Amino acid sequence: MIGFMLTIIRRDLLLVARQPAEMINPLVFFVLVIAMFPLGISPEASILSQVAAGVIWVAAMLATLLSLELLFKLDHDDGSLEQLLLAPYPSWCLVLSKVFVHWLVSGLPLILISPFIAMMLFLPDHAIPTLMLSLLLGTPTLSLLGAIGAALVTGVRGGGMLLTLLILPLYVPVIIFGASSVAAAAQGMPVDGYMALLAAMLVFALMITPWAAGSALKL
Amino acid sequence: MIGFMLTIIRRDLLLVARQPAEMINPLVFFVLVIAMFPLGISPEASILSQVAAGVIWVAAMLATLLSLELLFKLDHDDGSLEQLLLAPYPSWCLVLSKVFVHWLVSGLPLILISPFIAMMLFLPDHAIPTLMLSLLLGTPTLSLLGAIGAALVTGVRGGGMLLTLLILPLYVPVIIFGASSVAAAAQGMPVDGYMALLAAMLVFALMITPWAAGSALKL
Amino acid sequence: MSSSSSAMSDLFFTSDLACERDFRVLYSSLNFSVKAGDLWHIKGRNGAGKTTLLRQLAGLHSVDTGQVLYPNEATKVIYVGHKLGLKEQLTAEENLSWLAGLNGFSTKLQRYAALEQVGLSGYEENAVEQLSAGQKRRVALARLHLCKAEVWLLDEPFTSLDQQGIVDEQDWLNQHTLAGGAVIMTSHQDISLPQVKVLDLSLYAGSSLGDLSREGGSST
Amino acid sequence: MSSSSSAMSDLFFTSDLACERDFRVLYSSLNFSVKAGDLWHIKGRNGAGKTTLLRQLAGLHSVDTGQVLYPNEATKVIYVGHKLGLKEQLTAEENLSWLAGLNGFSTKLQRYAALEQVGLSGYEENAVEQLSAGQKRRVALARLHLCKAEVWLLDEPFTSLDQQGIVDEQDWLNQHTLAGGAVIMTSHQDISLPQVKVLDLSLYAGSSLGDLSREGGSST
Amino acid sequence: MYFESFDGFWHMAGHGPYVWSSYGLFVALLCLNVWHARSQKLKALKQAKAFIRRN
Amino acid sequence: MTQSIWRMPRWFHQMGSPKWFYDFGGSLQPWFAIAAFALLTWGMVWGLAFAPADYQQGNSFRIMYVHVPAALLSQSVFLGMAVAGAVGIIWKIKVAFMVARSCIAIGATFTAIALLTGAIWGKPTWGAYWVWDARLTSTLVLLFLYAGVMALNQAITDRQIAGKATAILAIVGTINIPIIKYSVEWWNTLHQSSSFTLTAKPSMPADMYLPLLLTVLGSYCVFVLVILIRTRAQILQTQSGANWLMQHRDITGA
Ligand code: HEM
Ligand SMILES: Nc1ncnc2c1ncn2[C@@H]1O[C@H](COP(=O)(O)OP(=O)(O)OP(=O)(O)O)[C@@H](O)[C@H]1O
Ligand SMILES: Nc1ncnc2c1ncn2[C@@H]1O[C@H](COP(=O)(O)OP(=O)(O)OP(=O)(O)O)[C@@H](O)[C@H]1O
Ligand SMILES: [Mg+2]
Ligand SMILES: [Mg+2]
Repeated sequence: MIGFMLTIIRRDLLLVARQPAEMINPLVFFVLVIAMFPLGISPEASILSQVAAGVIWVAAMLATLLSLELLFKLDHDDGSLEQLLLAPYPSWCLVLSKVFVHWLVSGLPLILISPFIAMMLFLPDHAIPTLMLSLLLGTPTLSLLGAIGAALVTGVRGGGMLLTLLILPLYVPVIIFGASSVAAAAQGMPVDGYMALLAAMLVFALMITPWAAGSALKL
Repeated sequence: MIGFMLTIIRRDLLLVARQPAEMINPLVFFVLVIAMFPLGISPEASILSQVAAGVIWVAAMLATLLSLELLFKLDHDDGSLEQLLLAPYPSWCLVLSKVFVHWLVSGLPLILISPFIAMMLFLPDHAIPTLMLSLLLGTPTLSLLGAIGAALVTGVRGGGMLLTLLILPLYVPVIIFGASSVAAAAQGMPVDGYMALLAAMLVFALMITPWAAGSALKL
Repeated sequence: MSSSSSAMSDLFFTSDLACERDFRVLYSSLNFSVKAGDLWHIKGRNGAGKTTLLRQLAGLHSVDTGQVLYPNEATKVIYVGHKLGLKEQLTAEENLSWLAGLNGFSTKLQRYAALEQVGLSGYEENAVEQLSAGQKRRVALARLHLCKAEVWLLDEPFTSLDQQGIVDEQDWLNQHTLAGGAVIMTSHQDISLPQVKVLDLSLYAGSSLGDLSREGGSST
Repeated sequence: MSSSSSAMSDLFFTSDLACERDFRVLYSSLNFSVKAGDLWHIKGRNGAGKTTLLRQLAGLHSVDTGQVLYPNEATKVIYVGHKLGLKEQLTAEENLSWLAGLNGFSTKLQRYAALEQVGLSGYEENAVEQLSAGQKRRVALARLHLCKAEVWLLDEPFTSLDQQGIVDEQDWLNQHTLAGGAVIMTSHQDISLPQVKVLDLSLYAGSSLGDLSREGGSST
Repeated sequence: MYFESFDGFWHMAGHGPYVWSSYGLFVALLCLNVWHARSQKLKALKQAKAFIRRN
Repeated sequence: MTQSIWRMPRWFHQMGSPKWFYDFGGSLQPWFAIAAFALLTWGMVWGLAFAPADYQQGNSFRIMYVHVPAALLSQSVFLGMAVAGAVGIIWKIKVAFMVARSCIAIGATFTAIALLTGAIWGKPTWGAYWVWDARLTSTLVLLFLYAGVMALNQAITDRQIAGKATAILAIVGTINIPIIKYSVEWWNTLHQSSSFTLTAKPSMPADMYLPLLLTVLGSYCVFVLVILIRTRAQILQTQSGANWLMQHRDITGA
């Protein structure tokens, strides 16, 4: 089982290495979308710092969501998903391995770049550790929940938009607590409660996703 | 030539009719993304009405962008793009027909629903006609410019993100003038200048896209 | 066609298997068992249901009526279908590596040897997207030499292969069955091996859904 | 193989056509002309470059060395490749409608007739995604009966067809050439028509990039 | 009857448009749903009958 | 092929048979139609014409008799959909998947009605059609959830696969509904002084709450009615050719 998961992880990392754009793309998307806001709203620090937390979280969510679309789709289209499912191991191993690589490649870079983004949007410096920690707890949840949608739309045409529809409603709590935690930190309020909630949601996603995505893949 | 374009338009509309979700999806994406902002930022009318114009325009841009991804990709994957290109007509006919259907199906519904969205974000009522007019002038430009990117990423894996990178920079002026026009209208200022600029950009896109996307497809 | 009573010596068997798509019964009352050394050639005209049957045997298509049973849970099965399951960006060798990894373990040397067997030496480090249709199929087939699976389910494995390729492949099929494996394959071309048993799907074609509820007995 | 001097009576001809992929020369100094009534069977082992050649003839793959020339600009060409160019969601009839619309005009009656000719009557209103591999290919081939094109470029058109299908198709090829059309096709199976001319790509295989700079003369 | 006149019933002291449009929506959308379901069923019934005729 | 952990009771098995459902549902259908019509007419006429106006909100209060049933049903239907889906997955009952699918359209309709009537009600009471109040927001999210299930259902052409996919999404969605509701409430109270609370008066006079009871019951009847019709339609579609159906008097016309 471990061997099976390692095989998948190795393969997916190799694929990323062969096409590094896949790794950089969500990151640049994240940065670009955020860069649109000062253009569309107003370049003033007073306004931007008010909306910063929300904008960062929404952008992170969109970047995760869009890169999730292909999580299983490419494997489905070339027939390798069939082969993965035929292997004599439970399908949740497959799901967890793929989600892990996805997060490593699309979620982690977001977290690492977030301090710079925060600066661009005039988020107070003392809120940055909270921002990073909340992203660290929140982005795996986004990847996990998103994997359910990705599994459901595998093999369906025009999946990208559909995935959004399926999954965005499920993301609502993560967005709310993620953004609120950062906003609270910016105002110098305690954030322990938020972090506990984000962690609880991560655990919840870890429990539900392997089953839901696993069974969706086998449809 | 007209016959050729009508054939394509009929085919694409038929495809949409066969899968109406494709039409509703950009719309729902638009609404969903916008609904996330109050959650992420704040539910207060005073803040929301300030960011409304920018948020609506950024969401419209994202919705257009993401639905553009598949403009030529699906045709490429099943080989029907080859057949379309082999037909004895210039490739700009193909581009214009496909962009027209795309706008009809994804741009127009956005415009029609925008008054409701504006209400939810507490945009002043008197800014709504400007919002709709600016979207009417702006979304075709977005579709046209996006088609260039869509043509370039045809046949490339993981196109969605790549497309964003290519095209977002081109969208910047549209976003700026579109959002500014609405913001100006909200403050009761004249918007003729903005509209003229948006119209000029539309003409520019109409001139450049058929050639650029047409040649990109033949690569 | 053996009855299901001799079940325990079989690699697998079907009992009253049936399939219906879009209100048309493709086949019904299909009872056949596959033993070590069998080489089944499934025939039938376009749309007869060959692909569907193979996918049911592999467990990739849901079985609603009847059963497919593998008495020994550990029986290893390889399925190579219309879609080859290769990652286009990876090289031939890397593809073999992960495909073999699904069922066990292989060394680089073994993978090179398998690729040589299918006539692809020199192409080991080429990305699969740079291979021709026939070469891709050969990569997919190389897996058969690498994983020690008892049952091979092959859907039109001769597609895109040149004539030498087809001859070679029949040789592999022969060796596999002689070594105690079993092959179930579809093809519109004839197979020139003595041990071939033909399963003609047209003999099991049903006409209406009503048939599915009947017990036993094959319809014509 | 005629020289390019008889050009004006040809439907099209190549002059010194060559192709190189990944620093390997697939073929070079390819001079052949296609006249009305010709049926060319392009042969070669897997990876020889058959698909690449057909795509060069169709104008879908860039020609860097040599030329492909259609003396008459209005010559109509149909290319059916590995990818069939069908929209899976649309029905067989709707697909034919737009495909035929690219080159002219067709009535619903004609489309039904074309589908009947390829043995798909009864499947006209089925979405293509619900058809089997062979049935899909038949839909793509139905186009040949609908559009009046002089030149047919067919890449392995027998793939997935059952035996009756292959016999039927050879019949169509025969009729098309007798009626003054031309067919250039690849296949690993033999064609049992008297007028077949074989183009064996292995005779034009170059060995190294250097060959491309040489003028004329085919290397072995 | 709570209202004195029909006019009073119609205007509901200025809240008429709100109340009537709400009730209208409720009735209209539910009827639409039942109607759609029924038409769906009639279609299926017709198809099933056609199936018998074909066989 | 996995064995169910839970044994299925006998009557359950029977209910899973399309034939049984088709016949029994058919005999129930007219009763629900009559009940729905009677209860709703009675309740709505009572609510519109006879119930007293609210001392604070005046006549706009009458919207409650359609708003509250719709809001209640929007949630019940989603729960029903998830339960049906779970039953289908656990016991592999095809009819359960069909029931789950039948829930989508009617549930989305009730949600839309709740939102629209709520928005209309908001104008005279709050002076705005929309505010980002917790309950409103979570109803909006519920509508999105329905939209997702609906879109997924449309996108998958194979009926059986669509049924299972719907079930999975409905289950995941249902588990999430309380989380969404809680988080939204929490979010809103954090930012906004609770200026707008939905007025729930426990001590309503009977004249005020009895019509509500009637419309709520009537709405449930509409729900069941639509489920019966749609599920029976799906049975007709998927069982074409089955012997029992071919000899059924609905089809032979006898
Ligand atoms: C778009 C706006 C609105 C939405 C989405 C909405 C949604 C809801 C929901 C979800 C419920 C809960 C039903 C339950 O589970 O008990 C509800 C109940 C209720 N709503 Fe609304 N509502 C809206 C506007 C309004 C307005 C403007 C009023 C009146 C001022 C109102 C008055 C009530 C009352 C009296 C109840 C029943 C009491 C209760 O169960 O708490 N609603 N609404
Ligand atoms: N995208 C590509 N990039 C580089 N080389 C390629 C590419 N596609 C094909 N080739 C190489 O070109 C050669 C010819 O390929 P082609 O598909 O034309 O062969 P073919 O004769 O059609 O073979 P088959 O009988 O297997 O279909 C092959 O050796 C292949 O490795
Ligand atoms: N997704 C689908 N939905 C409904 N029907 C389908 C679907 N796929 C295939 N069918 C139908 O099932 C039948 C059997 O298809 P299958 O692919 O098994 O045939 P096959 O014997 O493999 O044919 P071929 O020789 O052409 O490959 C066909 O008649 C086809 O129309
Ligand atoms: Mg097949
Ligand atoms: Mg080829």
